Amino acid sequence: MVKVEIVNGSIDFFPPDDNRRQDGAELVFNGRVRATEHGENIIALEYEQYDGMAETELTQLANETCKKFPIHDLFCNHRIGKVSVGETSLHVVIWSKHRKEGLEAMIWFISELKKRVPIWKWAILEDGTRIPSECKH
Amino acid sequence: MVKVEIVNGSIDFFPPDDNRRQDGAELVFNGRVRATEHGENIIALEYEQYDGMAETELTQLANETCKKFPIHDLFCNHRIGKVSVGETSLHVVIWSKHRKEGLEAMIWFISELKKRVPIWKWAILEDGTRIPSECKH
Amino acid sequence: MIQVKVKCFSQVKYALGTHELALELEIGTTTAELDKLIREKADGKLDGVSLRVAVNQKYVPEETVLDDGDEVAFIPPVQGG
Amino acid sequence: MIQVKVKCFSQVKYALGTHELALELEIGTTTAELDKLIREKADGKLDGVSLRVAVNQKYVPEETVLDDGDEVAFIPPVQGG
Repeated sequence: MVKVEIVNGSIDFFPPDDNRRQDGAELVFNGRVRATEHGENIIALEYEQYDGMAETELTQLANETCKKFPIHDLFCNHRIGKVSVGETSLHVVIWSKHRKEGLEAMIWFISELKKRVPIWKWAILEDGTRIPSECKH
Repeated sequence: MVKVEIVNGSIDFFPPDDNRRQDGAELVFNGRVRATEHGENIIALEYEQYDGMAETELTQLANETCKKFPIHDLFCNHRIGKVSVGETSLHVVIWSKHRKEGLEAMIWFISELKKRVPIWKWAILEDGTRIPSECKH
Repeated sequence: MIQVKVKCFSQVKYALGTHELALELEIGTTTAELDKLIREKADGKLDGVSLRVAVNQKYVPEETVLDDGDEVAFIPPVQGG
Repeated sequence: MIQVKVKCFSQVKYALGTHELALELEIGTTTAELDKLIREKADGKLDGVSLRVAVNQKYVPEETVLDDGDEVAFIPPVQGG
């Protein structure tokens, strides 16, 4: 099953779950804002999305990931708007029978997300300046 | 930094942390007990350790992982004793600058753990029988 | 003539100084032609920036003929995550 | 003669029916010889099971000479995680 949400404001993490009977692997990834963006100190990132298309693309990607890898569930929250240094901008949870497919799915999902989901970062510098963050992966 | 613990009883998960400034990736793996072990229905696993050696090997492995991969922290709890279906037997958290090294470190750490840390599983079957679980990875 | 709406994000928004443009184009105009027009408007600020095209919120091939009422976006390298 | 303690886990414990053996061995006995002895005691139940050796809680090469007071374990494939 897939749950995808793009949220403006802080993310509620998907809770652990002790009631699953065939999921031997729970994998959680939290992408967090670092204090440095391309060598410059920042106080926050501001994420901009293409309203509508971002969530559509993200949902489609999550469904593709579940088809490509034998995983049971993929949950993903992506934050939009201002995200302070240290906070989580991307939260992904994958449940699978074994860890191997979960890890492979996680690697592929995030890497594809960074190629096609129309979300961008603006760096908020210490002096308050707001500039588009150049794309370097 | 490395934190390693082998615990008899339920695991306290390492908490999320919004105060890190250079950790862009937080990766969490929970290994959970599945209801089927080599085709047989079980109600729980009972983990047995080589007292002393298991924690020594696990700590050494965690330190090796931090040397081999450019990660910042590796925290690991492994549960011993009876672990019911659905519950977490292995909890690993890795903090790193980027996701790539965190994912690689996670894959290597768990794979090595399953080769050298002297911990074994006994399957507790539905009729209460307790047998050593054969090793198949 | 057709009317199209161009949504601007990130570097495109920054270069053009607006988040949306309403344009009147000749019938048969393609996304490739509109791309060229947008780059001209940006006055060099989008040189070297690769832009993918979305029409009505879906990625489309570079040479797509536009229809009246289309919503077009020139998508600079995305940066989610 | 030397005294050694053999710790038994998992399949070894199951095969021998005990978690610990106290053995008296000749001076110069190696872990490989003790491995053979343990397998004989298991009466076929450890045939085909690969066993690594730990002496005093550290993995050691197969042919290690034992000392008086050593704690030895024949470690069947581990199953943590």
